[in-house]
Amino acid sequence: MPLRIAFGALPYDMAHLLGGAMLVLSFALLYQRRVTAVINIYALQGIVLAVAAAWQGFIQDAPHLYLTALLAFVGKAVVIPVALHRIIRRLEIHREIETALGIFPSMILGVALVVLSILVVLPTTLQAQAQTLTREDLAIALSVVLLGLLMMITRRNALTQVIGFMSLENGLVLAAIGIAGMPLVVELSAAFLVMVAFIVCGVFFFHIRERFDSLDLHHLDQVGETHR
Amino acid sequence: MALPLLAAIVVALLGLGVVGAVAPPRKNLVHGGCAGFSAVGAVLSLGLLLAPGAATMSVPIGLPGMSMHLAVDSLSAIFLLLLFVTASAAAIFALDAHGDEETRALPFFPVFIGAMALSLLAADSFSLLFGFELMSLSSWAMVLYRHTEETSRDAGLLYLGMAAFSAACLIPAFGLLSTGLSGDIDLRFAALRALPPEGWRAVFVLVLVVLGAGAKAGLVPLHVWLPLAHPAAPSHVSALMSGAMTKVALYVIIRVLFDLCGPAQPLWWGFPLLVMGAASAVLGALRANMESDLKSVLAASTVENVGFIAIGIGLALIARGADLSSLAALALAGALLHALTHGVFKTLLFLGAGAAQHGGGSRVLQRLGGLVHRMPITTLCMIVGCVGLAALPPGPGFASEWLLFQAVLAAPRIGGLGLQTMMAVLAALMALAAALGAAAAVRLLGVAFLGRPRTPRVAAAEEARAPARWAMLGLAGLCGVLGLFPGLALGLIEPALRLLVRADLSRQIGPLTVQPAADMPGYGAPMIAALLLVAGGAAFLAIRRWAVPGHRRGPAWACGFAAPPAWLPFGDPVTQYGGASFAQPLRRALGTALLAARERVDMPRPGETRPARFSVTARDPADAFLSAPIGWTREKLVDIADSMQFLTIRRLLSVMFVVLVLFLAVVAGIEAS
Amino acid sequence: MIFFSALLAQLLHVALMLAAAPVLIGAIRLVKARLLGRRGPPLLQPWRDIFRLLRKQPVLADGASIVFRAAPFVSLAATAAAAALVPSFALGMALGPVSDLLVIAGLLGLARGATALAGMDVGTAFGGIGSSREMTFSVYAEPAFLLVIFTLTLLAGSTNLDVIATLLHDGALGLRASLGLVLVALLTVALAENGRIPVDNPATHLELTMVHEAMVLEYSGRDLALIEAGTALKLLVWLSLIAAIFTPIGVAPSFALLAWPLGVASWIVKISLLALALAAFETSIAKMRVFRVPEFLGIALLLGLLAAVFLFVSTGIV
Amino acid sequence: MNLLDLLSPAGWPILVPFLAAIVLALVPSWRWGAWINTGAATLCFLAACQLPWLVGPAGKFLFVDRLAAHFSLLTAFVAMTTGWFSLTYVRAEIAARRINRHRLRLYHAMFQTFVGAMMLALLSNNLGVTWLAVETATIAAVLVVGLPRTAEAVAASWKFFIVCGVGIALALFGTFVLYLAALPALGPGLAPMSWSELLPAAARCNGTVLNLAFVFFLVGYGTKAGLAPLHAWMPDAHAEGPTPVSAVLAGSILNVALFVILRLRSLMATNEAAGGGAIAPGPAIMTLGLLSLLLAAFSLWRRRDVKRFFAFSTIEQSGVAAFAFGLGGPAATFAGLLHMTLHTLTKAGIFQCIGRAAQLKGGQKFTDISGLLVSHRLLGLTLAAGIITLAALPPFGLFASEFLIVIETLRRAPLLALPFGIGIVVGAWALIWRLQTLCLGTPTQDRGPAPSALMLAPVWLHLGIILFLGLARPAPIVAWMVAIARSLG
Repeated sequence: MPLRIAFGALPYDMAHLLGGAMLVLSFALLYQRRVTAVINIYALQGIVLAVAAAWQGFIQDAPHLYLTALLAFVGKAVVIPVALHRIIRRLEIHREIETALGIFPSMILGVALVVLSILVVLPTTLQAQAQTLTREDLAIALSVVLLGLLMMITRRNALTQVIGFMSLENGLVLAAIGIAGMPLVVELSAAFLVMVAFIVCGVFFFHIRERFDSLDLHHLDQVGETHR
Repeated sequence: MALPLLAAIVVALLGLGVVGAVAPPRKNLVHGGCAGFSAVGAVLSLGLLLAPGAATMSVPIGLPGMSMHLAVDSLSAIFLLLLFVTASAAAIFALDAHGDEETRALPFFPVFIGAMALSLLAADSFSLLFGFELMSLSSWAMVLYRHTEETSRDAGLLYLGMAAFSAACLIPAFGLLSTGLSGDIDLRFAALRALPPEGWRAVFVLVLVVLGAGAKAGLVPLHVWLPLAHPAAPSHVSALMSGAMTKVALYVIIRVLFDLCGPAQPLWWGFPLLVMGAASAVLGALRANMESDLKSVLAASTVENVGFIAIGIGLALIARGADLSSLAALALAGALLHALTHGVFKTLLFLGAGAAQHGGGSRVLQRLGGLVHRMPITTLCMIVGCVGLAALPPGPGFASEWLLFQAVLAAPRIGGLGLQTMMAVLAALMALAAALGAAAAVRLLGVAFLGRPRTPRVAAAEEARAPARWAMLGLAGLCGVLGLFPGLALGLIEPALRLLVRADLSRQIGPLTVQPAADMPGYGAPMIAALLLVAGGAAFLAIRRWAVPGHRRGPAWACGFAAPPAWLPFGDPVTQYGGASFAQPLRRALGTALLAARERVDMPRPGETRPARFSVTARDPADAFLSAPIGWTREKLVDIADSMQFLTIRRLLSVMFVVLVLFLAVVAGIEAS
Repeated sequence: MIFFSALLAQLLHVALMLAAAPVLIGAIRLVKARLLGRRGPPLLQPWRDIFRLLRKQPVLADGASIVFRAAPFVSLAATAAAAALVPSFALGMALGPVSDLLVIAGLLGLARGATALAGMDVGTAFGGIGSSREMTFSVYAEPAFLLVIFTLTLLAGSTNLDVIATLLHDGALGLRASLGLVLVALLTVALAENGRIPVDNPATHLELTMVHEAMVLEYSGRDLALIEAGTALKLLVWLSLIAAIFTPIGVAPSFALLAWPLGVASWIVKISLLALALAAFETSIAKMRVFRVPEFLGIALLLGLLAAVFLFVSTGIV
Repeated sequence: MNLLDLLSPAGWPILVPFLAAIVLALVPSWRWGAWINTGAATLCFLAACQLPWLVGPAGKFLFVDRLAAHFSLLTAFVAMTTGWFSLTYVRAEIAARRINRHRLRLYHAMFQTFVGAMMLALLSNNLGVTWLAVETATIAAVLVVGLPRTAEAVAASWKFFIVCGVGIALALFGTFVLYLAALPALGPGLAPMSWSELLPAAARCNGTVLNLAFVFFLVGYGTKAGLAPLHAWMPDAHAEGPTPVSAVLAGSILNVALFVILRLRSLMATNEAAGGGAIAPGPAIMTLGLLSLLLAAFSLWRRRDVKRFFAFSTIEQSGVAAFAFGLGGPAATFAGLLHMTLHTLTKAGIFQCIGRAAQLKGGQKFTDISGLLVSHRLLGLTLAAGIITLAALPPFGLFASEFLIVIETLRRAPLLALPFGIGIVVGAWALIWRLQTLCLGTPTQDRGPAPSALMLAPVWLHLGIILFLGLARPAPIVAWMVAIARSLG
């Protein structure tokens, strides 16, 4: 059974802090203009997520969350960032990020989204008999999800869009680990990671340099395909 | 007993459709079967009319959890009779059908008849609409029998679009009728009757039924498809489409407005039909004078006649709302009688047009002429039909229009200066339409069947063969009976009037006279016919007795034109009046205003060798004010819908994002409130 | 007894109509000639013409069909039937119960239709012109005529001419403004229907201006006799109609045999006066262009409508 | 979680395709592969045939209620006929050198994976597993759609992947929230994620949290169901992929998504009725349904590509079904269910016809295909019958379902009948227009093999079933569907 957690108690404060860090990092992702910096911040977010998962595993006494933490750390803090850096080098992608919406407006929009998340989540979960921690955690997770989605639609570079998607996924994992007693977290997060990996592969395979839609398919011809 | 047999006939007809689809097509089997089954059906429905009574049955198919309910009463029996009589004539005519193209219509013809019978037999809304839509679908397939021609395809598309529109109006109309019921859906008419609609629900039912069934019947302004689609089908099918199918739509109007909606509906219910009917009558008749295609003329005149029937229905609704059941009966009797007679003579005319098309090789008025010499029987039948078209006494159409006029003339009794003035205008419009109809009939006969042949093909036309001839002669005889003894037909209609408006007309209807009221002199068709016969006979005998016998032949007076060249043995065919020239005075006076008709003459300058050309363009007002805006609006909406496609991934995600945020905001809003 | 007197009146009426029709034409021609300062043909000249024509073999045009040959009979028969229904000197004749105004209009329409078809049958331009114009004029005339019927029906409660005439004769309806309007409308319609000036010129010899004459241009011999008789009869029908409705003085009930002579005399006087008026009107006015005719008849239509509205306003049935 | 459930008879329809996928990944010969594929699909259907008799208490892993059995049976049936269709289709594609024979291995394996994943999504008792299965199906479909390796196909599959990826992410978030909502009622553990536990406990769930979950489910699975305005990926994916997959895609993947939405709807509705605080789910579903219907109906008019055209018609019909589900009540749910079932069968048949026609004429643009009725009577007739069905004209069954939906609309939300009617008419008109251009007129030149009667037999089977269901409704089937509708409320 989970511990009783309340304000001022260390477990709560710690979890709260880690969630807040995730949110701040999401804003940082939204704020950054340089691709490499974005990747690094994403890696940082992955590390924070791993720590949060581990901490939740500790306070909920749920050992499978350690596995989630490990998965998050290896996948999101190490493998994917490294892969992305390589892609940048290989494909000679522009280092500057092209935005569809200016940085400042997107920050304002981001703040609005956070407010919306809080307005939606906190009242709806009022009577859920859920712990305050879960509710706060869910609000933060929803913010991270929405910010990730915002990043996907306000950035024009494919790579930043991918990172937006992955940060969205971080929000999902954050939500999952925050809900006490949630089963299947490992399986689901692992499955989702597969999807993320597919997308990263796709970016690499299709030589997507600028936008998601700008697939470079010339090399497909060389495979020896008869083209219609 | 009759009802199960009728149901069996429907099933048998649908089965014949399958036979028709089997290759190689068994043409005579299908058409013969149609004729036979229809004849049996006609006898059965006649029996039902002579010994009135209601019967119901249910068949365990149809909507899930509900059976298909069938019933027949004196109203549906009238229309069944009309349907089966015209269908058997059309089927007999089609025994003589030629060519591969006609066989394309083969599987659909029996289905068409069966579907019409089904919608007439239906006793629940689903069965009715099932039959109605099946009817549209099967006739659509036949409209497309020459689908390699683009005009034919366009007509088919417009036709089915309108059919879809009808369905989209009628299904909600029946839905509204059944919404008053609590609990499970009960679509049976008996249940609908028990709870007639009131208030706005009733208004919507009225609007939807008038639009939905009116579109199928070809009421202005929803008639645009009719002069295109009816002529496009093979002639025996056009005959049924004009003769029977439009009547099925009118049957739906009568069934819903008089029967299912109950008697407690307000007076103004009749006005929409009245206005649409008057517009249809005038516009249809005018168009019948302008069309250049034999079958289009007939189709346009169908619009006119449907208008007359709608006027009768509307007037009956008004009278019923004013509690004048005898007046309502008069108007409805006129409408039903006109439906019957128009069904018969229009079928005859279309069959005749088909024979002319086959014999003369064209159905364009300007390429026919002088068929009377080579096709005397067809011409005779056409003349009989045209007497009906022109509503001249003692022809078939006169009695019904006379009844309608009587109803209009009696309607001012209802009171209210507005209504009275409206009736006066209505009477004038009806007279205008009737006179236009007469002009159209003369034009049709005069240009296509009289005069000199305009092409060598027409000059060598062949008379229709035996089965077709018999079909036409039979219908012509029926026209004669309907014209001479309208009282008999009204006797068949009378039980329906008792059912619908609870009025007893039996004292006003006799075999010899038809009276607008029991103690008033009326129209004695046999008497008039006898009078004509006596006068004509006397003249004939006088001539035989006193005048010189025999005659001589000589060339017609051509006002000093040069003699035609030798290779034109019948004279230059274009020096006679054609369809466009006949209509010219009307086109100039009424056509420019109502149909936006424009004449253009391309006269070469002296010395140029090209021929002078004269062209006429016309546009139906419904085209300009209804179809065009609809098309335009649709294009705009399609533009909008199209802009939602081919989005980039980012845009697509933005849409998702917006939807998500909107939903979340709604949830937040709900929680906050 | 009543029936037999009604039958007798009917027979006498038909005979009278048939005999008088050509005389009427002769009278109009005579008056017109006199008004123009000519001596003019004798009164019975139309009858002579008819007999002369009956003795002549017709020359049929090459393309003429059975329709062409049958049309004169149909046309004459329809007109004669109409003539039998319109009362002249007596009311309540044998055919009174079926003398419906709509039927009369229909019968005249039948006659018109038959002639128009005959005009198209030969296949010449003139026949076509005539038929086309004749049918066109009828399109404008019919609504006006129907409004006249409408007003009369409102007054009498029936479309039966016999009933209407009886009511008017009995003075049950009194004098009304509507009736005046109706009279003008009816006169206009009658002019158009009979092809009189200003709508058509019965005496024209220029094909392009012909309407009715163009239609029957190809007729000759005994066929022409029938046509001429029919035309004359039609004029008489219209004049009798006007007389029966608007001047109901002196008309005898059919059962009162003794009043018949007075009825006949008053009828002759009425028709003569109408013929005189017609002749005077025709000599004082010119034929109008074909495309002006719609306006001319449109006025009749409006008058008819006005009459109906007046009636609604004036009577208590509002 | 007990994976051994899969070995029980109810698990066979899931197991068969997955095993077949593994086998197919190993078999190098494409001819063998095609046969194995067909056989496995048939076997899967046979295994699914027993599902109606397995309805009963839920296992830990699988949950076979009537709804799931119905959808599975339908999916398996379409998969089977599509498998038959695929057999000859790939042969022709290989002959026309449109597809690389080495890729067929991937194609067949992914075909079966796709089918298996869908069956798993339908039969699983666990929301998480359902989600997982949908994700697997998505990935499998993406791989197959991109298979022709044309620029358009790859672009379409990429778009498909990204958009559905985001959609599925949102669905996952919804799953978490749903768990949270059910937590107070069922306590921690697997129970709050099991359909079989959730549905009876609906009234005790936290309604307000359910609302939140519902939003994410609707947007997430709504994307997969092709509901407007989340639909734009769908026409591309349907148009560019190999036709057998289009057929299965069109017929089934959207059903799976609608299935989940439907389950959640009844959860919400129960909770709302019990005063648990949930909002009525109907209006939102109806809005999306109506929007899809209208947008798709108008979009139909400008399409030049046949498959894309029918993809839009799928969106339209999906909208109609969603609209009916949104209306609520047993009658509307029944109508929606009937509509969806019949539409799935129709659309699969139509795509098979179109696949044949495209092979025959060497292109899938409307300008390539014309006059089928003249040149290939059988194919033309079959296609015409299919399109007439789709336009909801009698005698086929869709007329009955749309009829019922309209009637129910008037009883429950009369004002919505107007836009609904407009959408239906505009859509049906466009369908008929295209029917005329495809089947009538002057035939275009043939550039490929004509289908034999045997090849069209699966389509007839579909049409026969639709006709049968449209006219004579056998009492057991009606009772079966009524029971489903009742259980859904």
